[in-house]
Amino acid sequence: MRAGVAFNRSISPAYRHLGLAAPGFPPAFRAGEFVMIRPTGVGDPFLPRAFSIYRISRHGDFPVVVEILYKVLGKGTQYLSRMNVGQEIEILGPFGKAFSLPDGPMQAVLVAGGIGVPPIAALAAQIRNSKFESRKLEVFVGGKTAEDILGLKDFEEAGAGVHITTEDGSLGSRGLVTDLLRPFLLRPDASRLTMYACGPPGMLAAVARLAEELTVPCQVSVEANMACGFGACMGCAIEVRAEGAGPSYRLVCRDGPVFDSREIVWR
Amino acid sequence: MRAGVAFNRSISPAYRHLGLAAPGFPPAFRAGEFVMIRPTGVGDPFLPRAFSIYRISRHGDFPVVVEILYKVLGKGTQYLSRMNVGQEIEILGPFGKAFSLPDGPMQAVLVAGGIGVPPIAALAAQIRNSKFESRKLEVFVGGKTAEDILGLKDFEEAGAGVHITTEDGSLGSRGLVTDLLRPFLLRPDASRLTMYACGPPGMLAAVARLAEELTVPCQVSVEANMACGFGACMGCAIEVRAEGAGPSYRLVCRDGPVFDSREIVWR
Amino acid sequence: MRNPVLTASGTFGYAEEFEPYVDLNRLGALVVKTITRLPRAGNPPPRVVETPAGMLNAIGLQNVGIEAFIRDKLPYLRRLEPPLIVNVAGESVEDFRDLTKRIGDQAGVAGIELNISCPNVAGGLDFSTDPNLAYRVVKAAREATQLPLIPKLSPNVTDIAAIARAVADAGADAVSLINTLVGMAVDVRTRRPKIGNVTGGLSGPAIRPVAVRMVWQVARAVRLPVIGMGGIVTAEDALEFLIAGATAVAVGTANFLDPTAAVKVIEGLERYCAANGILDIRQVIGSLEIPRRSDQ
Amino acid sequence: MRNPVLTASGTFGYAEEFEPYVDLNRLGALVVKTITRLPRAGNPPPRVVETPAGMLNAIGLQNVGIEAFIRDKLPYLRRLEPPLIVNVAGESVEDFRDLTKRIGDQAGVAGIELNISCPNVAGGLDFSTDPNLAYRVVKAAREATQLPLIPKLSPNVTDIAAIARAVADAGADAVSLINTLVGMAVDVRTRRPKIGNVTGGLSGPAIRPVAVRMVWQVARAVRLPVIGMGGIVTAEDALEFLIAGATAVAVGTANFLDPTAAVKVIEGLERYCAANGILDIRQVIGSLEIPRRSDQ
Ligand SMILES: Cc1cc2nc3c(=O)[nH]c(=O)nc-3n(C[C@H](O)[C@H](O)[C@H](O)COP(=O)(O)OP(=O)(O)OC[C@H]3O[C@@H](n4cnc5c(N)ncnc54)[C@H](O)[C@@H]3O)c2cc1C
Ligand SMILES: Cc1cc2nc3c(=O)[nH]c(=O)nc-3n(C[C@H](O)[C@H](O)[C@H](O)COP(=O)(O)OP(=O)(O)OC[C@H]3O[C@@H](n4cnc5c(N)ncnc54)[C@H](O)[C@@H]3O)c2cc1C
Ligand SMILES: Cc1cc2nc3c(=O)[nH]c(=O)nc-3n(C[C@H](O)[C@H](O)[C@H](O)COP(=O)(O)O)c2cc1C
Ligand SMILES: Cc1cc2nc3c(=O)[nH]c(=O)nc-3n(C[C@H](O)[C@H](O)[C@H](O)COP(=O)(O)O)c2cc1C
Ligand code: FES
Ligand code: FES
Repeated sequence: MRAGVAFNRSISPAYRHLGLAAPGFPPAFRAGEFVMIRPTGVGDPFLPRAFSIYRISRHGDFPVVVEILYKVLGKGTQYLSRMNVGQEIEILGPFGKAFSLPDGPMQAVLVAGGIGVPPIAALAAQIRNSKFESRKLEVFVGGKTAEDILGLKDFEEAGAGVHITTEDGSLGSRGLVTDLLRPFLLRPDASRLTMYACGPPGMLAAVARLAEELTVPCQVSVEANMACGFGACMGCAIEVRAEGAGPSYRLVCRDGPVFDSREIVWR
Repeated sequence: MRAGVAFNRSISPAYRHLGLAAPGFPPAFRAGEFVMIRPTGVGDPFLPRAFSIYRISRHGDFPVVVEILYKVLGKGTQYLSRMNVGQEIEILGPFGKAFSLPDGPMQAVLVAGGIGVPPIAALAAQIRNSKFESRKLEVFVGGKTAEDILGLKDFEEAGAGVHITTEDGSLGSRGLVTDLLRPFLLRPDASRLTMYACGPPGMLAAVARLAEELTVPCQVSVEANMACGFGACMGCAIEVRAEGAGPSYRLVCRDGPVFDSREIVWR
Repeated sequence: MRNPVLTASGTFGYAEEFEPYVDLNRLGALVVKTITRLPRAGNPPPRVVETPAGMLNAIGLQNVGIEAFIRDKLPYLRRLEPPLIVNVAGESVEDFRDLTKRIGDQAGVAGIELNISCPNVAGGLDFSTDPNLAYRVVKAAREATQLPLIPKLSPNVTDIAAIARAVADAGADAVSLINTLVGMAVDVRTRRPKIGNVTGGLSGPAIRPVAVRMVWQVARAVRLPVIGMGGIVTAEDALEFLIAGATAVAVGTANFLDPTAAVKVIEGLERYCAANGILDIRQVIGSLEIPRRSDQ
Repeated sequence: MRNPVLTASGTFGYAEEFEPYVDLNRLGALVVKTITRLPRAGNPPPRVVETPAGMLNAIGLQNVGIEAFIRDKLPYLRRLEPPLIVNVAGESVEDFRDLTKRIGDQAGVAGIELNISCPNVAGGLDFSTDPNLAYRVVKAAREATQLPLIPKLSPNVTDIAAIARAVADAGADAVSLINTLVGMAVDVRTRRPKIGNVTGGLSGPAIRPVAVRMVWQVARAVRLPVIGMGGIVTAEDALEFLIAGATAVAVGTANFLDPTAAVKVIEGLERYCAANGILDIRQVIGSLEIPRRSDQ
């Protein structure tokens, strides 16, 4: 569907916040769902790129603005970074399986690394806005440097306890998220927690190992190269544990991007 | 060379006027020379497009602004039409063999059809600005409708007699440029005139026939598909008259785009 | 067929994935993802990667296998209006024969596309790169069914017309082409192939010139209808194939960019006909005009 | 060679066209436009047309012929520092032998590229699509010169490794690949081919995945150095070829977009080496790492 750029602003040297006015887009979403975005026509980049929905809002005259946070890396995000207000773009979605929340009180531990923040920030907001007042929220955010730490305002607004690590120590404590996460999880009631994580593959694998070791239920949102986003190309396979000979795959776009961390074969 | 869009404005429903600030570009040019323009990087369109230099000016803070007039048709010109002020683009040139003027007084008959106007308008300005005060100028401009008639102001400023035809009669007389050109050329001193023409192939062929019939010297600026613009690809061949067996070709970008009309094999 | 626009196998799932986005009944025919005898898990990731104006894929024919297809997918597909063309791939001549027989016996199957050219499974390519093997596969399938048989040809060959003639001789009712070109891309940071399977199949607009050329060659070499595909995104792209001699076209990779791509092609063809006073799109087929030159 | 970046034949004219824009002495080697025995006028226009991320060309080997080349072009080329590789094409085995002999006897020629794969002249393709013919051409040329001989291979074949082995057996010193893929495009307004010659050669980034794959296959099939080309625009593109096994690369179509493209590739390779602690770019050659999977 054709959408127009409502805003596209820098939020740190490498990260940007894009709002796409998409009148026909469903105004509600669940954290973990994503959209596919590409130039109109046959463009360059050729394939659409997946972006987690960060927020859907009203903005000025636009009833439905789909918001994403993105890091300027390669072709697709460089293209996005050059878009001006009013220019047009194609957006499809929402796609994917969202994070699932228990139907009751809970104690959630959110873990986000780098550009894994958007769905986790959306999840924090979703938990805060739910009818269960007693839900508790701790957030662990990690990144290379202070500039890679996004979403702090969102987490505060959600009333979460926030734990920050950066690899260079420029914000929070120096190290990896798991350095703070492990001591936090070493508690008798660990199995009553639920972890939700999104971030780079290395971080997710470490979090999944920790979850397994300490038997904390853990949902992870993973990435894969995607061509379509809606189950048509079978390109976004991820290996999952299965009995029987030979590997078994599931589709990140349709069966995920959120999986139980124990399902995945981590490499 | 990297250039920035200084302005990019609509001058009629289908035509636009683009100014490219290109500091290192040679500030002088001769009418008939052209530039090659393309997106930065590996873009879409992939190949550069040729555009006649309409003018080179100072504009605001920019010492050298290369100006072109273009008609929004396919990929390349649609791309151009979406460029905003300040955005970057690649420009190479100037290329090609310009119109040649006699070194003395002259009576020039300029013929332009549709998007053939830019080099002809440049030529009119060049003739006006030359040291020979006695140079005389008649211009025949044709197009499908009134909207396709460009450059009238330029021709007036050059002190030219202007003769307009449109196919639908919405401006000037109804018909083709050659309908007015033929009676004009039917004069005893015709061979003392020099014709300069640029426009669609059909028009050029008709003008060339007329020139041959009435033995009026005639220079035409022709088009061809181009990949490079500077003689490297040998893609822009045009068939020329030659003795001997088999066809003979010249390169529009290097040997042209301006040719003596008698050189070309018109089809 | 109400119009000459099909979906290319492997790019339209089993159609149901597209139901939320598009009126499936507007399509000329449905061609579904390749089915094999046994279920296949597919290749290790990464399976897809973008390339200039195209993509590489090495899905590895992931599919549920023929029995699950007949049980779980066919009932849905049968209910749709467009003719259903089932695409099958075997690992041997006998495999192709058995698959053809099994699928040909099902109600609601209008035709069988023989994928003798999948580049992403060991041996998959060979059937379509050798005229003799191609002949044997099609011949065996021919003896197993009365349904229209449509071998799908590989572009990774020296002489596509020779392969087309071989399958025509073997009794094919039509041919479809092109499958993907074998390609490869390298991640210069990790120095690893960007595709788990090392090589993959190149598709998308990048390959359209190769596809149009091969369709033109095949349409002149055999009397069979040709289903042309390779890089079709717009009606204009489809027209290139039809003018070059294709009787129908299939939309592939473009479905990923826009699930309504095939329907947009259909609408664009209708507009082209209306604008050019063409009463039946079939008048366009093979209408390529090659200017003669006195001097050539 | 001071660096592994060459210019692809037919995309760099006779070098002099580029002098205004680029310091020619920075190039690894110069490969000039194909020369034939007699002058050739070339094909009727249109000769080039844009395609998605690429272009089609059918220049038809327009050139001044070998004698005029030796007389008018060679003196200039000889004065340049980079080694000069002259590209020749014949219409017969004997032609190739004679051309090789004549050009090999000239001072200032460092190597000869045998264009056995030009798709745009009648018969031009055949030498490179048949291993036997390819063998005979190279063998005949081999007997005519001591200079390095570099046959240029066509991608329009079923088995590129077989052709590479044939020319290796015949005594080639290196191979270069790929030449263009045969393609076609149709103007749907006029219903005519967009190229005067009907079909043309597809080049540019669109074909890079095919080129990288073939270079990888050939580098594993023969012990000869491989000069890789096809769609190289940036240093990253060049690195894909080097990592896949190319000893050197050539920049082709990109020269048309930017006459400094080859020099930019050279500079980019230098930056890549510096950034990754690589002392000699040759360390990159063939460094492709294929992850092993326990389960594959
Ligand atoms: C379900 C899902 C949700 C996602 N959500 C988000 C999101 O919310 N925000 C977001 O920014 N991204 C998100 N991504 C990733 C996104 O889809 C793109 O892969 C990413 O933005 C890079 O795209 P690109 O076109 O800029 O890079 P490409 O050109 O596609 O590059 C391909 C790969 O190379 C890496 N890469 C490219 N250039 C560089 C470089 N210079 N240095 C290091 N690595 C490089 C990229 O990380 C990428 O993985 C998500 C992906 C998935 C699957
Ligand atoms: C020496 C020279 C000077 C030139 N000077 C100028 C100039 O000053 N101004 C200018 O505008 N152009 C000029 N041109 C033409 C220009 O280079 C482009 O060919 C033209 O702008 C169309 O490019 P495009 O990318 O928009 O169309 P493309 O996508 O390249 O289309 C290719 C061809 O199809 C035609 N075409 C495309 N779309 C349509 C359509 N919808 N309807 C009808 N025809 C269509 C175009 O005319 C073009 O010839 C010049 C060309 C040459 C060789
Ligand atoms: C992701 C993907 C999966 C494909 N799977 C199949 C398949 O299972 N069977 C088949 O015959 N062709 C398959 N193809 C090939 C397409 O049907 C088509 O022949 C090819 O992609 C060229 O068309 P396109 O450029 O429009 O995609 C696949 C193509 C892609 C891109
Ligand atoms: C316009 C043009 C002309 C070419 N002429 C020749 C030629 O004369 N001889 C030759 O061996 N290859 C010729 N080639 C092929 C190139 O050398 C190269 O093999 C091919 O274009 C792939 O590389 P690229 O994608 O970087 O252009 C030509 C290519 C183009 C685009
Ligand atoms: S991205 Fe296409 S199936 Fe998941
Ligand atoms: S455009 Fe390349 S030689 Fe003229």
